[in-house]
Amino acid sequence: MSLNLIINFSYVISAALFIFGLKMLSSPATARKGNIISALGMLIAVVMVLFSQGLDYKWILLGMAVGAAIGIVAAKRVAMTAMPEMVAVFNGFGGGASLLLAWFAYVSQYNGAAAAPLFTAVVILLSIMIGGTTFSGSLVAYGKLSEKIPGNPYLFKGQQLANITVLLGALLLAVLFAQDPGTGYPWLLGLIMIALVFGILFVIPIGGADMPVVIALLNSYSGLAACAAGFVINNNILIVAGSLVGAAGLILTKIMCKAMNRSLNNVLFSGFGAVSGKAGGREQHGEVKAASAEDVYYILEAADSVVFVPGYGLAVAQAQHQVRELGELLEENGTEVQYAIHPVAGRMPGHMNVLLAEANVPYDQLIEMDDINPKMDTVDVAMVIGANDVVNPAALEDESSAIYGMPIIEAYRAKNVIVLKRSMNPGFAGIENELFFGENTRMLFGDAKESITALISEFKG
Amino acid sequence: MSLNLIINFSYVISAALFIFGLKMLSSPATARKGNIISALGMLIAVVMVLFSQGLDYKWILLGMAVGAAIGIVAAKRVAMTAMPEMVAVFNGFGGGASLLLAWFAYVSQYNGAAAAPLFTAVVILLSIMIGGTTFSGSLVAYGKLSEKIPGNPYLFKGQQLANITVLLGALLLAVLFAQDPGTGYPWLLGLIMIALVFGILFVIPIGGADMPVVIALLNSYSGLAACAAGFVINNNILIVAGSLVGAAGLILTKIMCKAMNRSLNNVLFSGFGAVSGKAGGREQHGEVKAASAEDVYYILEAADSVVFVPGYGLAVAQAQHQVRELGELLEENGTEVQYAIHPVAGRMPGHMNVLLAEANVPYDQLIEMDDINPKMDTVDVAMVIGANDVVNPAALEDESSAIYGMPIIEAYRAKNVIVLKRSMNPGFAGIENELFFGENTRMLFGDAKESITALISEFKG
Amino acid sequence: MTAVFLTFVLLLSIFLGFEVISKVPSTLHTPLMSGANAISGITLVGTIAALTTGQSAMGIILGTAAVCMASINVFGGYLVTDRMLSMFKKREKGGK
Amino acid sequence: MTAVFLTFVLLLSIFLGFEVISKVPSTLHTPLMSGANAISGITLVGTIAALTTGQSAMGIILGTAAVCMASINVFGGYLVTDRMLSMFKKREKGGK
Ligand SMILES: NC(=O)c1ccc[n+]([C@@H]2O[C@H](COP(=O)([O-])OP(=O)(O)OC[C@H]3O[C@@H](n4cnc5c(N)ncnc54)[C@H](OP(=O)(O)O)[C@@H]3O)[C@@H](O)[C@H]2O)c1
Ligand SMILES: NC(=O)c1ccc[n+]([C@@H]2O[C@H](COP(=O)([O-])OP(=O)(O)OC[C@H]3O[C@@H](n4cnc5c(N)ncnc54)[C@H](OP(=O)(O)O)[C@@H]3O)[C@@H](O)[C@H]2O)c1
Repeated sequence: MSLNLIINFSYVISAALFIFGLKMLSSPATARKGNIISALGMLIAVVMVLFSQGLDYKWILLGMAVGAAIGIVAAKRVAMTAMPEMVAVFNGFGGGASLLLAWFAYVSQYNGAAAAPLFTAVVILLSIMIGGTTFSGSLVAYGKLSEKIPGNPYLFKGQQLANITVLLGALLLAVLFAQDPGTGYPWLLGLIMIALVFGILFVIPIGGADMPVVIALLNSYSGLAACAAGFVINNNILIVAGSLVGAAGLILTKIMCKAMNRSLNNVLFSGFGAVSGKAGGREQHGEVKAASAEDVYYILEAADSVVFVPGYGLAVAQAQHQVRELGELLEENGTEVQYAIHPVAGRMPGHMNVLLAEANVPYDQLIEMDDINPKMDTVDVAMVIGANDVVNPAALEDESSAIYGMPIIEAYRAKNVIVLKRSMNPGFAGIENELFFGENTRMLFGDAKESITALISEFKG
Repeated sequence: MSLNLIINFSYVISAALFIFGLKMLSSPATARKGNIISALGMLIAVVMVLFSQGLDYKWILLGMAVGAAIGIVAAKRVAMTAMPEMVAVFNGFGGGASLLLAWFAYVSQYNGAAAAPLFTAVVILLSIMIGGTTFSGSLVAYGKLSEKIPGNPYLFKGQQLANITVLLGALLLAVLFAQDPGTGYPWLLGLIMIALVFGILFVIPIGGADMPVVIALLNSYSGLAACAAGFVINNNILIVAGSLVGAAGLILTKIMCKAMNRSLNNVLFSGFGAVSGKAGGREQHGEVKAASAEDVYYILEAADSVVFVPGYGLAVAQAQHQVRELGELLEENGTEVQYAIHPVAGRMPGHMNVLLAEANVPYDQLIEMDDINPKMDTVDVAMVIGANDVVNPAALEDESSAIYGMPIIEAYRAKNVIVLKRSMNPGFAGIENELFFGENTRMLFGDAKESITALISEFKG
Repeated sequence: MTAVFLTFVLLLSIFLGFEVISKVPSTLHTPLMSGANAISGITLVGTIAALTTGQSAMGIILGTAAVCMASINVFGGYLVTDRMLSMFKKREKGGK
Repeated sequence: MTAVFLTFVLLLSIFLGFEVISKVPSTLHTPLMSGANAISGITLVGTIAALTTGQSAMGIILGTAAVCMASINVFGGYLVTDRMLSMFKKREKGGK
């Protein structure tokens, strides 16, 4: 059996490990082991391919060393809260690698050569187009998530037109290239540009908070790009792993849309929240009752049970450690403390779980939405920390609301509601929240971290 | 795109339909549609392959016409109770076809030819070996199920030795053949013989009642044989469909073993029930109380609730229509009538469901084991019709029993138990049943159909 | 290289077979078995493709017999499965 | 014919991807996404295989850049996923 064949058969093992890994990743009990198994599959494939003949090791090792260093440092340094943008960047590099691989294969094999078969031309075009879109799209997603560029959905007149023009341009260049790939290098370069532009156009109109869905979708694309690159260089494992990720990403996208009660179309094209103001609905607000830290202290001090409802503001303020401390003080005071976690609180799925876990909040204090709601009437104080949409009763009552139909944490049913936020500004969905005007609601304005620190000193003082 | 390529791409569609079909077959609500979808996949593949160039249509159509006629007539004629053996025969023919295909491919392409590659030689050997084993094994299974040959597990001294000898012989012939496939026809013929003998040796020691498991396993083999045959003639769809069935069959085998609370090894090699007598355990029987049809009539007449517990004897006696009639008479008499269905009652999974459905027993009267057991104490009469092992309390109490650990229908807890069987002979597992000696048990000896007919005339007369 | 592709196909089919079949209720074991069995009659397609003109007498006999056997498996298998499953449906209609 | 094989592989992988991922709890979406993303760094294997000796300067630049990017994806991706999942584990230990 030739060396090449052995290497290829080892890819079969890698593929099996990837499948097992993905399978285990989708259940909480086995997820971490699954990731390790999948990494093992990758290790086997990489080690085996290094045995191929005629490799130019110095460049390969240089590239790997630099890449590994960057990847490892970035992964170790990144704050837990910045995970989503990190994933976006890594994903973009995956797409970029597929683009570069196809480009490289073209330069080294087909540029100026007699004639590449049409099939090869097509797969080169595909991996450049998909890879490029993934690359620039992911970087825009990164920018939006890390607030390096404004996170608002950015819709402009004639957007559809611009998209169509760009795609037609891409098609034109692709046809020109496929006529005679050997001499078509300029067209290819043009196509690379267009792919990058298209990635930007694709993601820029989507709101920052929808980015998790976009990343899942781009993740699926990066799989497909790897798959196309596999066709370019006739490599099995790229095709298997790529299409596996492509399918998994697509389904994950679907599942995430479902969890947010939206359609993919709506996520991609509606610029959710861009047109906020009008979504408000009824205007019969009551009066907002602001409270001082001292007022809130007295309420908390007298409470038998307190439920914290964290939201995106907790992540912004990085107040998780303070919250845990406050929780402990309350418990010392004989109060029962629980955390009510909404599945889409924050800006990525599991955001709150990860944050609070980082601050060592015990697992059994984190209660899921469906478990806390029935008990809400008996809760003395619901303390809403930087959450907004996930406690907005409009989702239950107001059919005209943009978030109508989303299940919420029914904080408004608690005996007292305390809301920590900086202003009366709306949250992600850009709509008013009647909870803030409720009879039993007090607003504690200010950055969540500062407010809670103030509460802590009240307790200690 | 060449014709050949179009045909091959149509196979991709067939494969997708097979997958969908199998998926739907595994849930009761969609099973029938799933079978039709899978048949559609087969139709597409068969129609497309008929467009291939250079086919010898007259023989193809002759073979198909004869085969289709036999298959259709057999499938239409077979009694519902004979389904398992029918499935066994069809399965055998699938294996036989793979054997013949490999044989045919050898005769037409490689016999006397310069040299077949080793790979081809190996796959020819594999499809002949697996296909032949499937063929003869399935026919033995058929014989056992239809009682054309004795259903008892048939264990003889030196069985293992015989098996090993046969397999070594096969290996020897295979090596001789692979040396020079072109001139190795005699070895191949020898191997065909050995494959057929091995199939018989493989199945003959297994008891008739374990046949469903064996058929599932042979089903998996027939898939693998098709897969190997696909390698012989380089045909994709054979490989995909074959390995799909191979995997599905294997898992089905595992699931069935689990439902019977046995290991596959135990099923294949232990000759379960062959060594019956000694499995009996404790000998402190009470007294058997036989009853006449008239006695039983009075008990039934006075009962408010009756639960029928059907078993293999119902199928043997073909008494399902009479049982339904008796049930209706009881209902007219104001008695509540239910049927308690054990998952492995009878000789194939779902055996009782199919039988009673044939007799038009309403679906909502069929109660599953887990639902009826909690109510058993309140049942006036449990009427056991040709069931034995599935109501044997030894499975709950007697750790030394061969069926210990199998969940049973706890008929012994009913206020009165009436058992319809022909004798005191044991059932499939070959062990005594203390239920028959119970305080509250009456035996109504005789063929179930005759006994129930007698009861019906008591009710009518 | 074909062998590598086929091994991938095998691997993926096996995983898929596992995912698709796991957790079937025991009532469905017999029809599922019979339905899967009908799929394994796919050999029919292979035999048809192989039965080209210009075979020896022995070849014709073997090929025709193979087509015949595979056809029995396909036609009989699908039909018998359908008959069983139609019974299963009847049950549900038979309710109150 | 290779195209046919690859289409089969694609088809089977897609089905498998679907079967494997369906019904994940939303808490796991982010790590699962990140883990799948790391797998798509498989391009690394392709770029290594393609980066043979005797490339033009442009080829070396592109190839090395591709290896570098893919490595970032692979190393960073698996590590970040593991970090996230280690958090998830800690939670359970954090109980009473
Ligand atoms: N989790 C996911 O996977 C995911 C993915 C995509 C979209 N989404 C969407 O994101 C939303 C999540 O809801 P949410 O209730 O968690 O967040 P939200 O509705 O976006 O509200 C966050 C609130 O936090 C406040 N805030 C921000 N910084 C703060 C600080 N430093 N201190 C105190 N308060 C601060 C803001 O009010 P001020 O500005 O007045 O302070 C804002 O109203 C949902 O609409 C969901 O559909 C979630
Ligand atoms: N369902 C499956 O898929 C499957 C597969 C493999 C094995 N099995 C095994 O098969 C057994 C099934 O248990 P079971 O209780 O249904 O059957 P069983 O234990 O085999 O008992 C059947 C009883 O029916 C009686 N009988 C036979 N013909 C009769 C007739 N014409 N009229 C009246 N009675 C008749 C027999 O007693 P007489 O001879 O005294 O009449 C016998 O005791 C279990 O051990 C199970 O593990 C089931």
